[in-house]
Amino acid sequence: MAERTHETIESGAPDPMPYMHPVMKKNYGKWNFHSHPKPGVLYHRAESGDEIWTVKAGTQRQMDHYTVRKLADLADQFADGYVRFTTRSNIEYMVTDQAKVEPLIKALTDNGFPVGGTANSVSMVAHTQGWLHCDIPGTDASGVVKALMDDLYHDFVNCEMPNRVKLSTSCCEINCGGQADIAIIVQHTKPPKINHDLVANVCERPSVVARCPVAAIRPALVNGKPSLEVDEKKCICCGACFPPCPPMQINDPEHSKIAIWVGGKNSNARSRPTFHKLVAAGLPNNAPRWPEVGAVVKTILEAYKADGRPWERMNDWIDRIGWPAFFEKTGLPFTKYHIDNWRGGRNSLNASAHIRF
Amino acid sequence: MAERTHETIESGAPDPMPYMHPVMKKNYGKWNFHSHPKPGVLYHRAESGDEIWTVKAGTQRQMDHYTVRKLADLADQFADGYVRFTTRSNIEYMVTDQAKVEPLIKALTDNGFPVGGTANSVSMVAHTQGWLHCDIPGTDASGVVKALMDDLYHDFVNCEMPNRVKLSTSCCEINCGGQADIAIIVQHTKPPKINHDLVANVCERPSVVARCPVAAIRPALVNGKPSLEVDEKKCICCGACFPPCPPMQINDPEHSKIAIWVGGKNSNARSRPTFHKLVAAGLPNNAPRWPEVGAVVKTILEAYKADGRPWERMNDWIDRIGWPAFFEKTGLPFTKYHIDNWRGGRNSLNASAHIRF
Amino acid sequence: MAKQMINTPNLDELESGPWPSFVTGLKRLAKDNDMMVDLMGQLETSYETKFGYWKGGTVGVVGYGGGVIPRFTELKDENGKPKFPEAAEFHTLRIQPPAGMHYTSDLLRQMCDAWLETGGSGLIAFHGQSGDIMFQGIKTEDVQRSFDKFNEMGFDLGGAGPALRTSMSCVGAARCEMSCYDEARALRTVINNNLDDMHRPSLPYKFKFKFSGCPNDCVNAIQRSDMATIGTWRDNIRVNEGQVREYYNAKGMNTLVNDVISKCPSKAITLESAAKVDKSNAGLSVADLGDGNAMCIDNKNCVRCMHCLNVIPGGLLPGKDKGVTILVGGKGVLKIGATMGTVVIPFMKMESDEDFEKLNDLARNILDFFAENALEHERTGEMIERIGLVNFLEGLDIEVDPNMIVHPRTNPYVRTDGWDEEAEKWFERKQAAAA
Amino acid sequence: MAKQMINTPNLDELESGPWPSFVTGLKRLAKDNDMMVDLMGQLETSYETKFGYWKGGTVGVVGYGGGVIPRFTELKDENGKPKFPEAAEFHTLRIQPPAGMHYTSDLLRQMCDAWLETGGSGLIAFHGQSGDIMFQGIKTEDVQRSFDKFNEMGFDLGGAGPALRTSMSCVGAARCEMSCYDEARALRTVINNNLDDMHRPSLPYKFKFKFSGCPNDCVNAIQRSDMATIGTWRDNIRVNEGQVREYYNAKGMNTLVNDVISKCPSKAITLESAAKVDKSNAGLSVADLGDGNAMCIDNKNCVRCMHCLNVIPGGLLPGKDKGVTILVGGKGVLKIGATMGTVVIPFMKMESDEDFEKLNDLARNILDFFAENALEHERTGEMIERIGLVNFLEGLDIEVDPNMIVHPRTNPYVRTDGWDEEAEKWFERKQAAAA
Ligand code: SRM
Ligand code: SRM
Ligand code: SRM
Ligand code: SRM
Ligand code: SF4
Ligand code: SF4
Ligand code: SF4
Ligand code: SF4
Ligand code: SF4
Ligand code: SF4
Ligand code: SF4
Ligand code: SF4
Repeated sequence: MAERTHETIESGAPDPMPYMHPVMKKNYGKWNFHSHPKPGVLYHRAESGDEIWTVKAGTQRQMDHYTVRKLADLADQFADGYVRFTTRSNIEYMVTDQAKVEPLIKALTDNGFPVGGTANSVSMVAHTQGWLHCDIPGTDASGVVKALMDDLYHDFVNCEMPNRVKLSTSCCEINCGGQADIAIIVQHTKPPKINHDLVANVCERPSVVARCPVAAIRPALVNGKPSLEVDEKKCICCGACFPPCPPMQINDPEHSKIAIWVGGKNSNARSRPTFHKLVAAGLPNNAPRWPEVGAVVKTILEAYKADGRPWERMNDWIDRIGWPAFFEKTGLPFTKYHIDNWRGGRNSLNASAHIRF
Repeated sequence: MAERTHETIESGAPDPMPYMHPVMKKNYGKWNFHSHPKPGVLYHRAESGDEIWTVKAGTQRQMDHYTVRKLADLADQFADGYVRFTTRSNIEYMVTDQAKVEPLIKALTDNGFPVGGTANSVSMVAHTQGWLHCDIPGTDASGVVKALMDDLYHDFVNCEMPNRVKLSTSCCEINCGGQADIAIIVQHTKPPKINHDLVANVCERPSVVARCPVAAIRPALVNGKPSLEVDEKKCICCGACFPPCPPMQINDPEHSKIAIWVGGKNSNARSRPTFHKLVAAGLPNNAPRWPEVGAVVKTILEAYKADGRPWERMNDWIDRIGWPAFFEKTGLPFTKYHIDNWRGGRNSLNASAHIRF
Repeated sequence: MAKQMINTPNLDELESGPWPSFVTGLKRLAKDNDMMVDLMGQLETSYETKFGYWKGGTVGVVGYGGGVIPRFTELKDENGKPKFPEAAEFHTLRIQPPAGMHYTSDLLRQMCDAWLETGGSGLIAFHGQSGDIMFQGIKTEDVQRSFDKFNEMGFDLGGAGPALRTSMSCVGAARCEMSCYDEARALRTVINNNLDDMHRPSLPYKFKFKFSGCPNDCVNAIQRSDMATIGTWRDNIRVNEGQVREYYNAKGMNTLVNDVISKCPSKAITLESAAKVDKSNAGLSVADLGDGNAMCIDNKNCVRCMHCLNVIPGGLLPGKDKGVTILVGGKGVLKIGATMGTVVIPFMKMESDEDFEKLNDLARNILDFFAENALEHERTGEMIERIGLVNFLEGLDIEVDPNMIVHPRTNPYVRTDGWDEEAEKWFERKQAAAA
Repeated sequence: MAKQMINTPNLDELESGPWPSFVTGLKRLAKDNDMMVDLMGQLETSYETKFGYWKGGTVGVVGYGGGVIPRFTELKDENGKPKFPEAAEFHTLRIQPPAGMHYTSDLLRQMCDAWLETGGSGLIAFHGQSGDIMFQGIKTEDVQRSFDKFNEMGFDLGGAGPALRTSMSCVGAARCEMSCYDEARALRTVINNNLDDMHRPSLPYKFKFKFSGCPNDCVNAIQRSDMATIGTWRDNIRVNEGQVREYYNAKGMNTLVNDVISKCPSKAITLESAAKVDKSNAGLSVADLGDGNAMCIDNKNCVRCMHCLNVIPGGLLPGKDKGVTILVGGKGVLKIGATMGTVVIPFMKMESDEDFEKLNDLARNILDFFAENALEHERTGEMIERIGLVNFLEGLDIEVDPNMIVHPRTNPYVRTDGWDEEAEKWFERKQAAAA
């Protein structure tokens, strides 16, 4: 390492004010109206009467610097040189001159950035790392998201859903992608295969044992060496032992499958926030385009689009029609795996005579 | 024992038909209308056009045979000789001649049987055994119920509540009285006092150990004799060890207190069935009339009566106004004990920003 | 038979007030019954000391292992002699009533007579919380003859201990338009075919059946029984338009909206312009209100909660395709907290002899599964909590159904390598049902 | 700098279709960057074998214990040599963005320059799920100078490992009429006063703060953070009648009823005849609709869910007595299943300097409590599950409040001998509040 000339300043999270559009800065905390003029465009008005139009576009998140520079150039050309990114890796351009909205949309579109993701569209998928960078992934992330967004392009650039749709994907069961209206998550189906030669050197055995949610791991001597042993009857194939102990290989090209979950919601609007629920599993990890996953996601979205009432999020829709109807309308099979057997699972059993026929 | 002349017939649950009012028998399964002409009176009409009036009266449940005979005589005088008892120990007289309704009401009332308990009244308290017969009671049952029903008499013979009100009392935490709109239940507040001299002879130690929900009991040698020991830090004073091991005395004149629970509901009407919730505790076991208990029950009923909307059961009312308002309107204190710390207690925490101010 | 009455200042307090007084009743009995004199003595002591003084024991009748609740006094003097010797034994006979708790006046009097004749105290409770008539207060030596007397009259002991318990059914078909099946028949079918498990306790713990004619659940089956049988229907709510209009005309639009429409838990009821009602929708129950409005019920979305039927009795009635929902696992507070039963059979017809036979088989299978799989002192609710609902269903050969859950699992903690086979089962069932 | 491109038939499939392709981006970079050539080689291999090939390690910058995610290849030939040597090290720098993720075009370009100048791959992710800018692809030897460069520009590393993590706040006050406090200030107050816990990981496990301006929770704070700060208000919903009428005139009565009134979770909104509105009720927000009807919101019963404000933006606005609700314990799926945060502070003003100071103190106290009481690899949600919410509150000297629960306990499994004292505390607080 070359000699350092700089001494670290622990500056933390930077002040956004120097980077914020002046109209947003001026009216900070003083907005009082918004509307959705068209897909991909937001309109906000401040108490002062100041107005701002936001044009929102999708990106690939994992961007080469050429793409970033292109986005910066567009900001200079159309939007006073300011942008922001949303919590879902969409980029937002703020313009104070309504006349610039359409040219900006055109420029973004011409440059391959889909304009949309606002209001009742399907926004960008919450993104994780996958084979590109993570040390434990069962599948890719950027690739899955690209394939999905190609499929869902129409619903990104249009606002035809009953309410916002938030998707996430996660390349292992840890689920860095989070709770979502539809979540696509790796689901392993076989216990880890242990490379006993490596365990002693690589893994801190007590802490691995402690990580297992079902206490299926115990220390053992294998071929005379200290290693670990998994009770395969107990193991639920969650993969939690793999990060602290890479010799406990959980990933498998065949048996690491993909599961689909629906109805997660973080917002407090109407119903309380709620977790997503398992609806489909056993889908193959079919790189490079995961067509089986896309097909199920589209089926669910179509049913929701056709049947949901205005302002019903995915979970609100299902709450209204009931789970039997969800499985009927999507044609997805209902299996014993849908019935929770984890701690507290009793809370999800139907403890009433409320039944739809 | 004298010599038996009879050989047991395992006859089981008797056929009700021989004891059923002929009009009920005739129209069995073919009723199609009911109404509530006045408190204590039901009107039912069958598809055939047959009509029947039911007059309902309260009893002390634990009845001397003179009382039973009196009730039987009234049946002969006014109701063709048929009666039934409800799930809450009220007696019902069925009459086919409307003209008999008022005389019957008068006769019942004159004989000290309050006519009421129908529709939106406070019905008879679900009753248990208490000091009269149970081997583990912390308080009485018949006495508590008598004192309460004296207090609630007006609301038994009138129908002024938003919906039916179902009460229960239980003389120990086991709660034979069941879930109720308002439940009055013994709540012990100190760990059992162990008579170590008796344990070895009386208690099967492993099964006592197994009964404790928090694993607070362990076998121990005390004064050289096999006995049991309670970890008082863990013990939640539930008393579950007392029935299988009477030397583990849980009852205490001072420390066995009374708690009040609200919002239990077994019916599926509107909301799903739900358990009652703790709202007050620490009330003294103040025989012979438990005035402190009656006062709290009345306070709750008054708040419900004043604020509940038609058809709202206790739980529906509280669901609508929220628990903060419940504590406000009743003036009952909210304490740390209301916050569930039992298994799965997390489900009762407010995992949302839904808050009433 | 002329023991002096004991001073009972505490109990006396319970003679005042408008509600019928059990103390007055006890005193009436005590006049010519020494056992009751002493019983009052012990009870008064309890009121003073705030302690109970009974302990259990073993008392029964020939051939039976349960049904009598034995009580021996523990209130003794320094020499170990009972302070109230006449009530030193004060057992209870649990007798099963006619299903639905119907009585003639004669039967009531005969029961009083039988009780007194055979040494009973004269105290009777109609009824215990499980549904027994409780004849309270008899000495060990009199138990057998008292039982024999009742048995001769056609009555039998109920349950106690780790056994099948006495059951309850609501008044139901006898006098209620909500009733969806013959509750009394169901009760008697299930109970009377399993009496061995009632009379000779050898289950892991108690087991209760309860029968309600509709989801109003007037016997609290869902919470207080291991297997709850609750009436319901599959087709459309029946509408008696005249009756609905009568309600509407009497109460008005506001009340209809506030009390009926907006209280439907699944928003299955809507108010429509009568002219615009979708007549092609076979799943719609419609009541034309006569003023251009119509109340419509979307039966696909109705969860059979009963509320609207309750508010407009006779105007809205259960459908004609009736049957029952069966829920398993309700119980009291020991040792995991109270539980509700949960759905294991969403719907089962309950009309023909075969239907009742099927119910009987199911009940027997559940009892057998419980007997074989529950730990000692474990209720069905706890057993299911421990082994998981799916294992319970598989043990009984019952297929999974989304009506068994409120929502699918929210955690990935499950091994799903049999997914495809399980999915196949579903598709086959769907196909079979469609065919 | 002119390594030959590797054949990537699988990745090439991801260049078609309308969505921007990261593969096209990678290829663009690979043209003059050997690391990216080899990165594509490894990634293509993963696509073929369906295996990942990274392992972690220890790479950092002077003085910090976290903030860099080290990646070393495990894809090696028979001799243990990396198959794609130029990408054998491919670390990520996690850099904290300006709160709210605002950028000037210049800043973006400067960041690209800095990244390239200091040996970075040219690949940047805006942003990671926790909110970091992720500069992805750098060798160990370049990490320090790359960081130094960013640090000179005013940027700092984010969190990794058992540490305080990078935070996120919604756009909020900058452009949203729902915003109830200065989210960016709150974020910077809390994060920048606790940087030691971010840069020198020594907590039991990760700890995340997130800040949403209102209960719409646009940063998923409730589920994805250990301490969620969510804006709310205590007084009445503000009504801009003109704006409400504009909505009403455009959409009509049916839509008002179906989309607004009947979707209010606590039925706090009613439609009234304008003439009959109870003007004496200070807790009522009223919008006269101009046609004899009025929409009324009973603010005592409004749970601040945001729904009606969302449907009629500008017409209904948060009140003026604004502040935050604080929830603790949200986290992902390990090891007890995902959890939501639960309310520990129902309301706290967030306007004055002192208010922000109080927030800062609370955050610090919670971090300290977590550091002292959590087990290794235990998140706050798990810790609270283990010790109970009440112990957590007592440790922090926070008083209990019924807004912390959905309902009181349903089981008697608690020792209540301190009832009177606890009740006394409540009465004292109530009295103090009333005084
Ligand atoms: C830009 C962004 C905040 C940011 O700081 O980056 C944002 C901005 C707005 N959100 Fe959001 N939300 C943003 C992420 C979210 C999220 C988090 C997420 O995407 O994972 C949620 C929670 C989702 C969930 O429940 O899991 C979220 C739940 C909402 C809701 C509640 C929707 C509902 O009914 O459940 C509203 C209200 C509404 O739709 O009017 C809302 C409303 C809005 C409004 C209308 C607020 C306003 O008045 O400006 C903004 C409109 C943006 C649009 O594109 O339509 N925003 N919003 C985020 C855009 C993400 C994206 O690019 O898609
Ligand atoms: C007689 C009895 C059944 C029996 O076999 O003995 C009975 C009879 C009727 N019940 Fe019941 N219920 C009886 C116990 C119950 C119970 C169980 C209990 O009391 O513990 C419940 C469940 C309570 C709970 O949720 O915990 C019960 C919940 C209902 C409901 C649902 C109320 C609700 O809105 O939640 C209705 C519907 C209604 O009120 O119209 C109902 C309706 C009725 C009707 C109107 C049914 C009918 O059409 O005849 C009967 C009116 C009786 C009356 O007195 O107003 N009955 N009913 C029971 C009388 C008990 C008593 O003396 O008070
Ligand atoms: C007599 C009765 C109360 C009454 O006065 O009505 C009663 C009385 C007793 N119950 Fe009960 N239970 C009675 C109905 C109930 C009910 C209600 C029901 O059956 O619908 C329940 C709640 C439902 C349930 O089954 O869980 C009930 C839940 C219990 C429990 C807790 C069971 C549990 O799993 O949580 C016990 C404790 C035990 O069995 O170990 C219990 C135990 C007892 C014992 C045997 C106490 C003991 O362990 O020694 C009591 C005998 C009292 C006596 O001297 O007669 N009793 N018990 C009821 C039975 C009368 C009858 O046969 O009709
Ligand atoms: C990079 C990122 C995904 C992404 O592409 O955006 C990510 C990537 C990883 N996460 Fe994550 N998590 C990322 C946001 C999240 C989130 C979302 C959030 O922060 O809002 C969650 C859910 C919320 C939460 O905190 O629970 C999340 C829950 C986890 C967990 C599960 C924690 C739990 O308590 O359940 C782990 C496992 C662990 O920490 O042991 C984990 C672990 C990991 C590790 C470190 C895998 C490991 O254990 O080796 C991944 C490193 C990948 C890499 O090579 O960079 N990651 N992780 C996100 C961080 C980027 C950033 O700094 O901005
Ligand atoms: S979801 Fe799993 S594999 Fe994907 S980035 Fe997160 S920890 Fe890595
Ligand atoms: S995969 Fe999960 S359940 Fe199986 S051994 Fe590893 S940690 Fe335990
Ligand atoms: S509640 Fe307890 S004390 Fe009362 S009868 Fe039941 S078991 Fe006995
Ligand atoms: S009272 Fe309950 S908690 Fe305490 S030792 Fe006995 S069984 Fe255990
Ligand atoms: S449960 Fe239903 S059928 Fe039975 S009495 Fe009650 S309302 Fe009637
Ligand atoms: S019975 Fe059906 S339609 Fe009627 S209120 Fe209940 S769910 Fe609604
Ligand atoms: S959380 Fe609320 S304040 Fe923040 S951006 Fe979303 S809607 Fe606006
Ligand atoms: S913000 Fe309040 S009034 Fe509006 S819908 Fe939500 S709870 Fe109802």
